[in-house]
Amino acid sequence: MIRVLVQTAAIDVAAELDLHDAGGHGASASFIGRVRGDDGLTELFLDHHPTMTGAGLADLAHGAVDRWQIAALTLIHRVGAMAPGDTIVLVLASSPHRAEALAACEYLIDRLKTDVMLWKRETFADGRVAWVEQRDGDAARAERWG
Amino acid sequence: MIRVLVQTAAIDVAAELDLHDAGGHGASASFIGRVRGDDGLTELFLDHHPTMTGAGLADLAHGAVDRWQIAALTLIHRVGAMAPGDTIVLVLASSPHRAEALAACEYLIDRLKTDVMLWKRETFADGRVAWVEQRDGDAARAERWG
Amino acid sequence: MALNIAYFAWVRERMGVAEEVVDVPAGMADVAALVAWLAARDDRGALAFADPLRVRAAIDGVMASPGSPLAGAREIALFPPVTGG
Amino acid sequence: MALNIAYFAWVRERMGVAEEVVDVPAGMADVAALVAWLAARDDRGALAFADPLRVRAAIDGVMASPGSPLAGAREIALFPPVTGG
Repeated sequence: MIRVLVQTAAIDVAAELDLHDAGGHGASASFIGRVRGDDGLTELFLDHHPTMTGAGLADLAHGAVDRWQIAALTLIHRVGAMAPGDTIVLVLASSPHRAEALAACEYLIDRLKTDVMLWKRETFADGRVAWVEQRDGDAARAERWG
Repeated sequence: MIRVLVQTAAIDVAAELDLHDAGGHGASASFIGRVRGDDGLTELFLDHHPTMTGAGLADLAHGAVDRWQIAALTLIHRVGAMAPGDTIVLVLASSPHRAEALAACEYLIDRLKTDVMLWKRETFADGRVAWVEQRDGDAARAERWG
Repeated sequence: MALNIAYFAWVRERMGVAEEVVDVPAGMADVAALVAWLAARDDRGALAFADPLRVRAAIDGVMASPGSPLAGAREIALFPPVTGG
Repeated sequence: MALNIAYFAWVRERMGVAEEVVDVPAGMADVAALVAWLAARDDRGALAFADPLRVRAAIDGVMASPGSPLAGAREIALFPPVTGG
């Protein structure tokens, strides 16, 4: 089962874990990314493309299922305005084999940073607003997957 | 916060996620390993050493915290008799940085297979009972970490 | 020649609109020409496209390059390098 | 010389006990000598230690090798290679 969502609503991690039916698989790896309140950040806004963002996530999900033996995959990205502590992204990957679940999870989270149509804007307590620049490290991590 | 447990009781994943205080960290990686009912397996029994098993887990946890920037780490291993679908092991690793959380989680689950005093015995529906032999693949995966 | 253009992130903010239909000179060949034309059109375009190297494009949902032809395009998206996930 | 020995996994099953205090000949030097002595002692020892290469040992909670000395040991654990996690 592949479940891919782009949503402005909060991500309900517990409900998604249940839906993923984690209990039925040998190994489940997960990754949760949250908004960090570093440097007085008060809001993170994620801009997205109405069709390309979802299509990009679906491509990544299918790419992971092609590469590894995956029993279930959940990939949910929140967009719009978020506060520190909010979950931005949730990846759940299950497989009969632990190495496959872990690799798929890491692959997806690395690829998300470079391959999906999303743009971050940060607002700080002092009123500063800035769009995030692409980091070289993200591109390098994604390239490891060839 | 480092939380290490060896227990015969069922692992309550939801309660451990809450305790881990996942909401407070930028990135949380997790791994859940469960008993697989392959080939008609009806029981998995894990033998352990009363002091060395826990000490080995604690060493691994502290090793991960030394290597990576970890805000919280949970490492729980169940021992004794388990049924298919039961959670054997839970790893939760949180960090401000996603790569650190993922690496710590993968390191711990790889090391668990080779460095901790645990022995698996499998019982099958046809009455067969067998102690699991060490697999070369596990040792190779653990060695990658040098 | 009428083109539907959508802007994202700081390109959208600098252009002041999320989407617009623009009438470009007939025969405009490719994405690079469109970006140069938008930069020369007015102040908001000059601000958004001051550095064409920082702009990416997609045509009808497929990533494009500066040399991608505009002929037959239904929608052109212009945006900065992605920073998501 | 009295030694406290603990067995685990199939070594425990073959020995039929989880722990025992055994009186070994004075001057027994190392883990390898102990394993050989247990293998020669009786049928259950012969079964458990038929292949010494498949046996691992720990002395007082620290992994040992065949050549590790027994002198001063409080507890010797004997077990197969681990297969856990």
